[in-house]
Amino acid sequence: MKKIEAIIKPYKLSEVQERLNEIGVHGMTVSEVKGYGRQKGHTELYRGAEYSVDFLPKVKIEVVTPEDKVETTVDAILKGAHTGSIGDGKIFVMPVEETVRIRTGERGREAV
Amino acid sequence: MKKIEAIIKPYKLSEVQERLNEIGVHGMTVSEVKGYGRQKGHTELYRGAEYSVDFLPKVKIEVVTPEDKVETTVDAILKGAHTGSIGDGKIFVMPVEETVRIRTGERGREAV
Amino acid sequence: MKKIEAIIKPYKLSEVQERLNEIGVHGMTVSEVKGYGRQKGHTELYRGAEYSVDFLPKVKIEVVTPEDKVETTVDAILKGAHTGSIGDGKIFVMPVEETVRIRTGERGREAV
Amino acid sequence: MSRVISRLKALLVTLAAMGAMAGPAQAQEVADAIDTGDTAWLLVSTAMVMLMTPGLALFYGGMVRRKNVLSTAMYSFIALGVITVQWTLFGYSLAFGPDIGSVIGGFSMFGLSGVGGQAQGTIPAALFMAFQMMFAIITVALISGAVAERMKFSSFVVFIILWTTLVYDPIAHWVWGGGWIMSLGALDFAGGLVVHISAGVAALVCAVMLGKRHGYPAEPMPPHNLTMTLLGAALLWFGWFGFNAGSALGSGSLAATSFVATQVATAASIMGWVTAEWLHRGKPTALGVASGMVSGLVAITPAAGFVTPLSAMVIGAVAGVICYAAVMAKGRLGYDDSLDAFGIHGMGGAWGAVATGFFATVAVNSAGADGLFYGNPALLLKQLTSVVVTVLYTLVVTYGLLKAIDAGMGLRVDHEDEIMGLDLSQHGESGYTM
Amino acid sequence: MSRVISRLKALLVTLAAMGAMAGPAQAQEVADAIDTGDTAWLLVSTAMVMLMTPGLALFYGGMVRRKNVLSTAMYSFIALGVITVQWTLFGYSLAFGPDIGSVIGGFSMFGLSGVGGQAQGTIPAALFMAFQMMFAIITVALISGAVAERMKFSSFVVFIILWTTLVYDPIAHWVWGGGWIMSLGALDFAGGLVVHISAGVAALVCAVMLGKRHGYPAEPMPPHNLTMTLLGAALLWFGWFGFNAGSALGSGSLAATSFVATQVATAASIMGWVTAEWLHRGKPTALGVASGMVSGLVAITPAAGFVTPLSAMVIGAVAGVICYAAVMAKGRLGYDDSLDAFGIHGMGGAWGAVATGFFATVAVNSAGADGLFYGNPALLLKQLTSVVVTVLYTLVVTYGLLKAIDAGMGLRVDHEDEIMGLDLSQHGESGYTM
Amino acid sequence: MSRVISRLKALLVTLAAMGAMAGPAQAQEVADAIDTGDTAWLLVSTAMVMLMTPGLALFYGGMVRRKNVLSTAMYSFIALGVITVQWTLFGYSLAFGPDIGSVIGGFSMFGLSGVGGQAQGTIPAALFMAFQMMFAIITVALISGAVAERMKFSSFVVFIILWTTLVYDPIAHWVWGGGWIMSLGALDFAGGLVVHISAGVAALVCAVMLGKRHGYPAEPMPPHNLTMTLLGAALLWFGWFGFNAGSALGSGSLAATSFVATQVATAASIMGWVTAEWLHRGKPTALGVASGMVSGLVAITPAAGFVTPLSAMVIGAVAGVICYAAVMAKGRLGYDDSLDAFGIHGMGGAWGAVATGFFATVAVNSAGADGLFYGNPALLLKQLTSVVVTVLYTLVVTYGLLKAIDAGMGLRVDHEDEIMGLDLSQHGESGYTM
Ligand SMILES: Nc1ncnc2c1ncn2[C@@H]1O[C@H](COP(=O)(O)OP(=O)(O)O)[C@@H](O)[C@H]1O
Ligand SMILES: Nc1ncnc2c1ncn2[C@@H]1O[C@H](COP(=O)(O)OP(=O)(O)O)[C@@H](O)[C@H]1O
Ligand SMILES: Nc1ncnc2c1ncn2[C@@H]1O[C@H](COP(=O)(O)OP(=O)(O)O)[C@@H](O)[C@H]1O
Repeated sequence: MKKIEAIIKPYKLSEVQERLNEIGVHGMTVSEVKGYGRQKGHTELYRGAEYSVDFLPKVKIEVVTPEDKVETTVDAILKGAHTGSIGDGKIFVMPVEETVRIRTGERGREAV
Repeated sequence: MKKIEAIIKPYKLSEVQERLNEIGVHGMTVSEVKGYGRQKGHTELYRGAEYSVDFLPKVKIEVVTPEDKVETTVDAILKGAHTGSIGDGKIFVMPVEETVRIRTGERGREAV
Repeated sequence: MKKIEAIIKPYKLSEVQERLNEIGVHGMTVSEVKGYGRQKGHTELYRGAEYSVDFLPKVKIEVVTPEDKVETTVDAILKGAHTGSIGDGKIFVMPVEETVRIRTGERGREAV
Repeated sequence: MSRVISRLKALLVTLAAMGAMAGPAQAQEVADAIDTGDTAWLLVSTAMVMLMTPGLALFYGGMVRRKNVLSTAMYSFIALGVITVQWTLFGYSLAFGPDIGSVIGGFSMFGLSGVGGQAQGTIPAALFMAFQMMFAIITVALISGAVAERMKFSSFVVFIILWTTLVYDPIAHWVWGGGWIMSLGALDFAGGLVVHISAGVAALVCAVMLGKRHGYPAEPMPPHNLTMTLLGAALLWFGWFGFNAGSALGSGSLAATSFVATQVATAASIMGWVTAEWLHRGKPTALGVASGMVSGLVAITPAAGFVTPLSAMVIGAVAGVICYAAVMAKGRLGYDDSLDAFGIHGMGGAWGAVATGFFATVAVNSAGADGLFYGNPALLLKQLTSVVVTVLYTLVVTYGLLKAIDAGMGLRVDHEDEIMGLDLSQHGESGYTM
Repeated sequence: MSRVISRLKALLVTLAAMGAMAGPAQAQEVADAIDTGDTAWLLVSTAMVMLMTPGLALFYGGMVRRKNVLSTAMYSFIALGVITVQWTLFGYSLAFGPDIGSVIGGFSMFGLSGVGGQAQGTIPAALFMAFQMMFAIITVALISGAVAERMKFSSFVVFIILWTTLVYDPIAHWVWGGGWIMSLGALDFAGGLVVHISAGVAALVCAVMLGKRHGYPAEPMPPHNLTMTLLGAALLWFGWFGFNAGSALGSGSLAATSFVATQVATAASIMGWVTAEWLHRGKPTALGVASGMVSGLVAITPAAGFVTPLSAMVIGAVAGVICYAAVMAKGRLGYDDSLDAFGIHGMGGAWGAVATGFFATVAVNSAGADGLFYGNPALLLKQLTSVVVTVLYTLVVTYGLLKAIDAGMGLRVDHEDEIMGLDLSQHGESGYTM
Repeated sequence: MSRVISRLKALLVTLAAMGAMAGPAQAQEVADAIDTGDTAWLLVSTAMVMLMTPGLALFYGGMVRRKNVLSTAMYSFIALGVITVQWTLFGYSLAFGPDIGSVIGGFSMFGLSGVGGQAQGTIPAALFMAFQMMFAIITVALISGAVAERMKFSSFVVFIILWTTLVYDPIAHWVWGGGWIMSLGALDFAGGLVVHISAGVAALVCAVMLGKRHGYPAEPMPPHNLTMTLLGAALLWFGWFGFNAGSALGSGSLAATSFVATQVATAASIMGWVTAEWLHRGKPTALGVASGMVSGLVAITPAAGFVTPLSAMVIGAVAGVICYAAVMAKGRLGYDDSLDAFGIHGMGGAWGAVATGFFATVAVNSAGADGLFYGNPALLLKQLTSVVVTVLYTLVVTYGLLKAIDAGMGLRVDHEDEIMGLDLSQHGESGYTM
């Protein structure tokens, strides 16, 4: 099993979700994160003092999936999240050694 | 070393924490996430417009632990988080190659 | 490629960020988490009822980086996050099998 | 009490006029003419008391868990809708209509018939009605503190309609509308009995009959937003000037002295509560300040128009300590009054009603009476009688009502819905989408 | 309407005085002397109406997405700055200066020249001016509900200066300043036409001309903080007592009956809206309570001083249902009025203006008129005429203004800036840094 | 100033009465009889000024970091408790008791002895006392802006008791209670000297003596919740109408013109601040609107009852720019006045006091004086004198007090506690549990 982590622009989440649904991925976990990278941040002003904010709001998606579905999953995310402008984000693929469904105790492929 | 990631129902956190304490796990990192899966979401109403909210609040627990404690840890989480109804969540086990305690610089088993 | 995850004290974030910049790491993802460990929590009082809060606010930093930069990255985080008092946090290193930049589709080293 | 006077005065004038064979119209002119200043103060007071109910919604809303913030506020907001309609249709008539047997008003002022712009005392009758309306509204909203996080919204709506009709309206009649407590001569300046004791006791009955919130007390249920609670408490304080000083039913000396008593007692109660918790738990808290504030406001309510500033200070300081102790005791007694509606309104109101029996003095308000400390033990007895009867009546009727509603439609939300939170399950909304 | 009376009265007295060869100074004394009670109520009312604009900022601010909360509030807050200056310099003069051709006041009171502490009716002239100022401010702030989350701040500032000058000031003059609608005899107690219909229609034009928010309606845009919206609604309600009952321009019977009508209609409208959505969608919501509240307040505004409490109850209940339906219809009509400024203020205001033609009765206010239900169809016709002309005039001028501003400086923020949120892009700030 | 008049008037009447051998009782009747309208306005004003302190708690609370929101609010809320008690026991007596050597009142009105419902001017004495009480409360709360995020709660409590007694009470006596500044003839309508300059200067001393917050200025410390700050600013504005127009001590022309001056100056100051930052930094901000608002309110405070609307506009606009500049300068001067209590209240108050010397005119208030622009340079000199002495006195005594408290119990929380946040470390609470 593999875990695919994608860091994307927040407003692209629903599009990515749709794309994943299309290819039969019906489970994922999402969280709000802050990203720092080439995309430059912005400046905030409070009583004339300028603060530069480097961290931008991003959404992290985690999908655990069997090896044979990794490529289609990565592709789906790529299609859903792509805008072509800086800050579109990253996809990382990582090994998962065991998966368990808490409700049933099922393991491996059955669990996700 | 392994990292055990569990996605559970939020109100089960304290029970899981207790179970983990019982088996001697005294360190973990927790975060709020949104989950999407078989458990169906709910509908929200704002001025008569219906929004279906698919993402449900979940809690993610991360425990890094030596290999020999993985099974007991997974079991403890299973016991603490299980309700038997859809949406109980998942447990994933992943390899960790190095661990460091920032305060002391200790590495490996000593670090967690 | 490796993913370096660090759990640190929140107010140390900007220092860690600087240290990472110094060694040429210009991308990372950050999130707010709650940590449970040796550092003891605090007690809250609401109408005379005491609640003990075990989970402390921490910040999680994730940096994906090529193998040859892992050690310098870990060192940079260590320097930036170290205070010497309990609760300074942990660094974990994990394998990453694939990385993709969503904007360009670049993979591997080019992607981060 | 000031109401007692103005009514008595009107009566006397009428009798005198009749004795002198003067036409009633002329007597009316003497007794009742609108004063623009009195009316201005009552217009504002009425608006201020209205604002207390949203203030309460915030005060309570901040104290619950995030998932229940809207449902908690909704109990108060719906009271503004429902009770206004009840009061307009028949509630006012029941409470303030011509007396029937010292027990209740009739239906003769149904739909506010005859309640228009004409003078009643020195203010328009319609304004007196509106001022009283706001009291009825906030009373049922106060009860919601005990049922928060688990009572069905629909059942709450049914409950408050019945409770206002069967508990509030009669008690208001007894105390202010010409009923037996008024005849007895017990003092309740702005609603210690009518509002706080009745609401507090009803809250206790609700808490016991609904049972504990799921997870209570094992699971911590800290307030989700104390800044909201502080804001709500501040709006309550602001509005309470209208509540207490507006109960003078005019602008002048009595309004001013009631205002001062309100301010001093509230401040002293903050100090009382905060000192108690500082000594007891080692830290003064913001929730303690807010709670002490409300405790003091409650306790001074029955007394505001009858006591000196220094007496108000004592009443307030003691209120802060008593209510703190009452809230502490809850843990040991084992019921789950989610937001301490009984501990604060029931206990604070009872203390205030009794304290009036000690501290009242005709030096402050010649239309009042002297209390025990001014050499008159009789008043204390009257105060105690009125408290005991109010407690018992409220207890019995509230219990009966809840039993009936429980049988008919259930009181509590489903277990699943409670865990999900009442905002989503009852109202299909989330308080925050951050 | 009460203004009509006081002005007519002043006129009559002056004429009578002239006829009697008495000096105008003496006549003035009879007609105009400051009453401290009336002044007290108007001072408070003016402050309360001021508070409505920040209340609106919260009401609206809670309904947008988190990234736009400050920019949404800023539309209201900047109106407090900009319109106060406009009104002081020339706006008041245009609206209430000596009439020119039944259409507009002149510039003779530029810079408030001659508007000082002297009596106008029974209150200081400066106070009447300030009370009216608050109406002008909130009217433009209401419009912002339609442009939220996408209109450029600078363009909004320019727009409100021009719109107040070219739309609000003339309509205020027509209805209250001695213009043709006043002469016609149509009734608008506190601003159904002047405030709500004009703002509602302008909002519709803005929504259509700005176009939809990016992502609307596919992307869900739920309110980010409904507790803020509830608080804002509560402040609106509180302030509205000043708005409506203050429009009696004095403290007394008329203020009291307007106050009661306001309270009853608002409560009934809450019940109307909530019942509608409960039946239609299965759940009563907190946003529904807040929306019903504002709908009722809007609808009773033109009628408050002319109707009985039971009529107010009907007007309110119907308002809740009508506004709910109007908001539902928006989806099908396809424009994006972000926060339903048209659905609530336009529709609610129109219903209120028409309802006045049905329910008004001289039994409540002898200076008013009887409506259709009291046997006088003429009033209804006048009401309809005034509504139609106000709608058309507002429509045309608002359209022209927006076209011009669009050509000159653009109406909408850049696409990128809209996605990032207006708080950051327009103001360089975040609402929350939690 | 209006106080000066009413007191002088009372004095003159008494003298005249004595000269004519008329009984003092009769003279009293002429000078002092309660007016219900005046009393109504002062009742409301007092409640509104009370509300300013919670408003300030929100204004300040929104500007700090999340971990310090409650502790920041607590400084204000505890002032409501502590200073009310101080004022009731002896503070009022010190400030307004019979004059001793033009410097201080005595202890003769200890515990409000003799301060009851009897008339003082046209309002009850107890009400005048309560109105003044609210000023004493908010003054110390204002100072907390400079100490936020690091001062020990217990030390703050001790500090405000001493500071009110040794700084506020004397200055209030000098200016309003019959002391030397009153005799001098300097004008301070509603507290430019007494409230804002004294609080602003004390804030500066506190900021310097406490030292910078840990991490300042390297670490960014953006406001955690600007919607809370906006709400707080709005409540301040609302309450300030009571503060300024209530200082007329009655309802009528003077209250109305003060009200208008307050509104116009505030709006102009918003425009001043926002324009300055728009030109200087490229963007108009919500915090700028809130800050400009308060700056204008501060600056018009001493002048409100003496200037025309157009003068108020100039005073406000300049205040916005001056305070913006003062806040900018802080960075260069190197002290850490967390929330700019000095930059806004000290500088704004000083500007207002001086501006009164330029813009005051007897055309607006015959009991005032003409300023420089109306041909009278003497007033400006008096204003400057009063400012300089107030600044110096406050500086010296505040410094001494802080030194003493620092020696006795320390001023600042531990380093660890500061990092953890004062909410947890001082009060054991979290503002939000989301
Ligand atoms: N080395 C990295 N490790 C982890 N996350 C990264 C890394 N580099 C970038 N990111 C994440 O990806 C986001 C986008 O990266 P950025 O460099 O701004 O643009 P792009 O995706 O176009 O290369 C960042 O905001 C950050 O969240
Ligand atoms: N493939 C997946 N990858 C990552 N997280 C998943 C995946 N499938 C489910 N989850 C997480 O597990 C939670 C529970 O899953 P769900 O399918 O609703 O019920 P169950 O756990 O009973 O199978 C989801 O809300 C989501 O957070
Ligand atoms: N076994 C673990 N797995 C995951 N996270 C851990 C583990 N142990 C500790 N942590 C994280 O590290 C933080 C610091 O750990 P703690 O034991 O308090 O102090 P120290 O870092 O000095 O050992 C914790 O708050 C928690 O977030």
